[in-house]
Amino acid sequence: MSAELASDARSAQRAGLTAGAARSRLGALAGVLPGVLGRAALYVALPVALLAAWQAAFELGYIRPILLPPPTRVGKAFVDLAASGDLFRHLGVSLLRVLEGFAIAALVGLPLGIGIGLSRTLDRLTDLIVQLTKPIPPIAWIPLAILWFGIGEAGKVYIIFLGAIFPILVNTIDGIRQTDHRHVELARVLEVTRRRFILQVVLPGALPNIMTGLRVGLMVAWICVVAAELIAASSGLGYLIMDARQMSQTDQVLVGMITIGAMGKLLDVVLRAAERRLITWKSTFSGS
Amino acid sequence: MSAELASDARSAQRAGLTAGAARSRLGALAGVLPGVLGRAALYVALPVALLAAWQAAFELGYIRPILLPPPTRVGKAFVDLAASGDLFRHLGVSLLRVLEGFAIAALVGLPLGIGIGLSRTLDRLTDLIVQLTKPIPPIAWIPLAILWFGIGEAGKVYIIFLGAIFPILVNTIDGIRQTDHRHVELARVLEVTRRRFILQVVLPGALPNIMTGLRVGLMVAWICVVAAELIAASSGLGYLIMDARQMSQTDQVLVGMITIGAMGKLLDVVLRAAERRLITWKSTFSGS
Amino acid sequence: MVATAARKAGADRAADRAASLRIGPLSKTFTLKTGPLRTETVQALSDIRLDVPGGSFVSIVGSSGCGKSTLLRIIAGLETSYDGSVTLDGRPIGGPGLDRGVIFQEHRLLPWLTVEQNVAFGLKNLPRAEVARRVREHLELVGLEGFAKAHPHQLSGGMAQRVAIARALVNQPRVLLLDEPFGALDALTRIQMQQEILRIWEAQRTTMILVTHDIDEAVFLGDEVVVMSSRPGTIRKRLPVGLPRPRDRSSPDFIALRKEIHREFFTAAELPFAYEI
Amino acid sequence: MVATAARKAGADRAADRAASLRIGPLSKTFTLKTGPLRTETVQALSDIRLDVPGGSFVSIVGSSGCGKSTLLRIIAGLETSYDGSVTLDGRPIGGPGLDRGVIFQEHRLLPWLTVEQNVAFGLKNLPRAEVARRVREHLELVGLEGFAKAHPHQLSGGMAQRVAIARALVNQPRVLLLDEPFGALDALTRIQMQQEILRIWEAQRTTMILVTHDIDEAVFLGDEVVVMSSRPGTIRKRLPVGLPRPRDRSSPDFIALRKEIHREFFTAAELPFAYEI
Amino acid sequence: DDLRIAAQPFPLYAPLFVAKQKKWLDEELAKVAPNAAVKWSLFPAGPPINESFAAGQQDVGFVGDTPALVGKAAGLDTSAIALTSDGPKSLAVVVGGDSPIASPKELKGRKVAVTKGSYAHHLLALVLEQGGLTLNDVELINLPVAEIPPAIVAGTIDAGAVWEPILTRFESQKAVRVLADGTGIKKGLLLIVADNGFLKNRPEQAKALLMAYKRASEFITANPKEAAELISGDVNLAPDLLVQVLQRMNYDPAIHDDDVAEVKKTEQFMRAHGLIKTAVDVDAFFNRKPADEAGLK
Ligand SMILES: Nc1ncnc2c1ncn2[C@@H]1O[C@H](COP(=O)(O)OP(=O)(O)OP(=O)(O)O)[C@@H](O)[C@H]1O
Ligand SMILES: Nc1ncnc2c1ncn2[C@@H]1O[C@H](COP(=O)(O)OP(=O)(O)OP(=O)(O)O)[C@@H](O)[C@H]1O
Ligand SMILES: [Mg+2]
Ligand SMILES: [Mg+2]
Repeated sequence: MSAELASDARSAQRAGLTAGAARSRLGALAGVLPGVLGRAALYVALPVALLAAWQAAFELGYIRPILLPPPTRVGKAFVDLAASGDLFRHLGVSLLRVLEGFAIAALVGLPLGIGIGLSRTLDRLTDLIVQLTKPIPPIAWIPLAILWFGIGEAGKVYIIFLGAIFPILVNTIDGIRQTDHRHVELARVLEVTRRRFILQVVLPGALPNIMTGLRVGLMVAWICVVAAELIAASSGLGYLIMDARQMSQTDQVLVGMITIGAMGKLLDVVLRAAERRLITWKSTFSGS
Repeated sequence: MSAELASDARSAQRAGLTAGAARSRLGALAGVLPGVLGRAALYVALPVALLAAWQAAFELGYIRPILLPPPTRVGKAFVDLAASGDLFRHLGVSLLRVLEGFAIAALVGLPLGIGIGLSRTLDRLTDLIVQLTKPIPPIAWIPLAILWFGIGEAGKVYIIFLGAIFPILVNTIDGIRQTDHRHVELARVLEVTRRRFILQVVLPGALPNIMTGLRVGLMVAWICVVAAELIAASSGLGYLIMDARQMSQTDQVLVGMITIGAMGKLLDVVLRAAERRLITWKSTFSGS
Repeated sequence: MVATAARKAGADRAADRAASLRIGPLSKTFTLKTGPLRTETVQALSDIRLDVPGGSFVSIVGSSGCGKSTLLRIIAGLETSYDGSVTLDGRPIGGPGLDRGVIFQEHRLLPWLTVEQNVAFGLKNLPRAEVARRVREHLELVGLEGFAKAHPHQLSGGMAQRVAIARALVNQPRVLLLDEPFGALDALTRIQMQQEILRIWEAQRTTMILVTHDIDEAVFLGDEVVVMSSRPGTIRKRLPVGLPRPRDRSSPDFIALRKEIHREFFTAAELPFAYEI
Repeated sequence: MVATAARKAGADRAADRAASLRIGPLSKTFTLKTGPLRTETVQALSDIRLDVPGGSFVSIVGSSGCGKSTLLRIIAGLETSYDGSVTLDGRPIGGPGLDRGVIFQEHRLLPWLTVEQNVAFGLKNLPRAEVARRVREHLELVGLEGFAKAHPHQLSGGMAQRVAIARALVNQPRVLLLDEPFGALDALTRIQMQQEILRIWEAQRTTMILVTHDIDEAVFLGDEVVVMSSRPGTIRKRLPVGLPRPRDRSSPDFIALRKEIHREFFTAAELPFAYEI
Repeated sequence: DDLRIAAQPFPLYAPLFVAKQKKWLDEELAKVAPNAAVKWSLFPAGPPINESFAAGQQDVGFVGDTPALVGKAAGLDTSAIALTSDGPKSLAVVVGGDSPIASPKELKGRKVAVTKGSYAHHLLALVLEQGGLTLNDVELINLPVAEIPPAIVAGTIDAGAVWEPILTRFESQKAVRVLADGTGIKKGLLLIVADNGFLKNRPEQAKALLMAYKRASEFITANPKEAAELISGDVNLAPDLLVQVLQRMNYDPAIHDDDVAEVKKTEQFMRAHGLIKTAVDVDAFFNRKPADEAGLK
């Protein structure tokens, strides 16, 4: 069948039609299907190769399972944890914390970032505090988090919030600073309201940066989940990892890591889809 | 003297000159000096207010010094640690680790990000691995870091590297994806070399995003310093914090936090200065 | 004289709107990097003096880079560091304002807004229905009623420029600064737009300052044509156009005036070739 | 005839460079969002057929939005999804290439490069000194030798356009696609640039396709003037310009041809006003 | 008021989890304070428990003797009211399974890992002392306890001081070998500490807790297998391994004089090594009243 289509394509070209015309006719069938498969193969190629190498290293005796259990064993631990329902409990708990911390970070970070980006005064006022707080490791915040928020959920969410807010803030500010000055001039000439200036000039232009900030913020939120769940947690993926580590159950540590990775990827996909929905007015360059 | 200048300004205006002319004549003296002082005041206002509130809360007995010692005591711990030279030793060690990890992250992340941004194939090939690895907390990497790199500096630098690379990568990729398609078309029409396309079309356009990525990457590098220094460290700010925490010496924890904050701010200033040097061709919007 | 009468009649209700502009002496320099460490100053405008009575129509022609856009930007309030004075109705210009509309040399449409949103961008404090009505009216005026929902990247160059024209007109400013507004339009559309601008000018007594490269256009529209020359940008000549409106482009007076401006324009350079209009 | 002879003489060494273009039948549609869920198709080009012999000069005029830029983009190889065929020297166009130079409707300068870097942008495999020489030469050609180190945001609209012209010329392409290259230039500069383009065309036997809104320019430069009409974009008329070069813009033949094109152009619309050239 | 308990999910505190699972703690509490419930918080280590105490969020904590002393020295108003467990065999200095090192003497100049400030830190000092060495004679490496055995297996370090359940897990796989444990030199005490305000206002709750704890510890001694099944989930350790760990421990909560003496020794060690800056009066730190009231002996 594929040969048939190919010959069809060739004859179309002989008939003097351009690639453009031929493609539009046959594309729906001939081009797309193998393309999708090829893309999917490309997509999983590297992870699969890594897994295979890892398993092979184990089979050949290069790594001792006590140090790094083989994928099969990690897979088994995964299945066990999933079957007992524990994995989903941990996942659910951490997901909630991450989403809460991230949501608060977005709700604070976006307006604050917009404010700082637009106002030199607010920028000067907050710069020192923001810059000083930004690089402080989440674990160092634990004592203060316990003091201020107690050992309930609030303290954990606070740690995650702290991790997520700064990437959002920095990207938002930098995005706003990149606003095309020609558009700013236009807005000044038309004396548009502050509200319209923000909603129709500044934000749409900064949107790609803001989305980058949200995605990096989400990543850092997950990064902080272990630190957060050092505070009196008895469930959550961070807890699972640390607990398994205390017990030297490396297979469970890896299950925790991979689950966090998968969740991160999933949420990233969601954010990217949101970005595509929001930015329809641009024919972006997407590599070749 | 200021009154004199002001009256000068007024008479200049009376003479029918515009604000523009008056400003350019007097700006050098009248406008600048109080402005600088005002800006500096604005700059430190919030931190000073916070410190004052903190000390007051202590004096009024609202916070127990075990958990949150007052600024005076933190200041004393700071002076003690600085006087003994320990603080600078810790700082030097951590700074080196952070800079190493960050530099490697930049050296790997920038070319990789450019490659992924430009090539759909490379993007597909690496996406899953990158996205899965991205959100994994640095602490969870410790066992693998020890396994792969031992307990020397390499393992610690690896943890910091892992923290720093993803913000750099994500921002670089997203920056490149934002390349103006009109410029891409121009490059295609002129069939410029790949090298020139990258150096003169893609990179300058993505530079603001890349700088944002570097700054966020540096922030996350610092965030990871505690996790990194859980690996067989006997010095470093992360070690200082964890050690002091172990011994319930909250004043030293705070000294460590503030020192990291100050270092982060300092390096951020350096990166921003670099950015200003690199991007001279643009009249950016910098708030009002 | 006929024109003036007709205009006065049509502009009764808008009589109080007319804004007069007094420019000068006005100079403006830019600094330009010419080498690794060398900078040079470019004298963009030098000793410009120009009075624009309220409700009049001034055309400005001049060679590329002679400072026309800079002058408009100063009037618009976008450039504030210059030497000299510019006053609007006697008050110095402090910054941009809705009383002065600008059609920039490039279209400056916001790429994320649709055509109708771009036109509505500067409208405020109006009920939705009124906004919609005005936008529709102005899109019709520029012949783009079918493209209300399109985004700027889906427009041709001339279409984008027409949207920008609609955006500037919809606000009914007292002073309209037009920087080569019809540069990307074909001959036919251009003439239609010229007619529309004239109609609006007569109906609303808008003070118009038009920068154009088309001498024919300058004469057809202006009460006065200002010829600028460059390095530094100065006013070379001011030519009043004493022709009644509607003007006939093929009338001998019109052609004579056009020729005079051409000559004025062209003697600056020693032309290596013969050019006859 | 005189022109052809002169040209042949001047173009001996470049004789083999001439590239011929065969377009058609060619159609192109865009889809356009017209409502929340509604899309509409815009027929940008419909059944376009055009042969451009190697080394000839074709001018295209047509109303705003009739598909001129789209046609140039297809020839340039930037639009590849269309129905029909476009061949260059008998080979279908697969993508952009250095054999075809483009002057875009907007200048498309890279804001981070200086003027000279922008001009040198497309030059490759040349020694540095040669690059510098060519860039200098072409900056002189467009009259911007003083602005070599300036950045695009420091240029006026017309200056930016001239840099874009220099950038396209410096590569000496076999086919040059010019999309309103002189739109932002004043009358004088415009005429100088027209002369330069003619000189290059004669010296290098470049195949030229020029989109312009200036009918005078179309007649002055073209071997043939193609008039397009819109919705859908079609070729309305092809008018050969049988005048010898250098052409005299005030000669009766020239004026007659210009009038004919005007008529051709204007009868499409029912003009609500009288227009005489 | 609720009884707020800060604990760590390790088998060292097994009776607490048995009492929880068997609902004995709830039973005892119901007798003295019908309206009070137990509020559990689990922490991965001692320091955050101290932090939580400092924030006034806990009544009773289950911690090692070192964190307890650290907290007291830092100014927490706490007392030790009972032992949670002790087990000289529950902490040990280990070397690789096939390491040539046979005695503490041979650790001289080797890379030895310990979690700084943990009670195994003290053990290491004592073990070295047996071989005529001090902490300065080895290359001391500060590592979280969970990373020590893998680092030994990977050959990055030569020895390390660890405790349960890591010890049993790696020893049972012959990945590490015990060079010396606490037998005769350190009992490996873990304490129940309580806030003094709590002890003053709600002594009956402290008593109830100790009663339940005692009952659970006796149950473990009698039925280690059953106990292991019961709390396997709480401490995240497979029952078969857990049984081994439980049998190494002694879960007698009663305070003996030699326990106080051992804590004194620990206090001296910590002060000598700068792990605490101010001295702790160990005799005064122990408050035996609740234990006496609960009838522990
Ligand atoms: N990317 C696009 N998406 C949708 N429609 C488009 C797109 N590009 C062009 N068009 C439409 O195609 C038609 C022709 O556009 P084109 O740019 O070729 O016009 P043009 O003849 O160059 O006009 P002008 O003289 O104003 O530049 C227009 O109606 C325009 O709206
Ligand atoms: N931001 C700037 N920095 C430096 N020089 C500038 C700047 N803007 C304009 N200039 C210079 O000022 C001069 C006048 O520019 P302007 O844009 O006013 O010209 P113009 O008359 O509008 O020309 P055109 O008809 O080509 O648009 C030019 O020489 C230009 O290089
Ligand atoms: Mg201009
Ligand atoms: Mg066009």
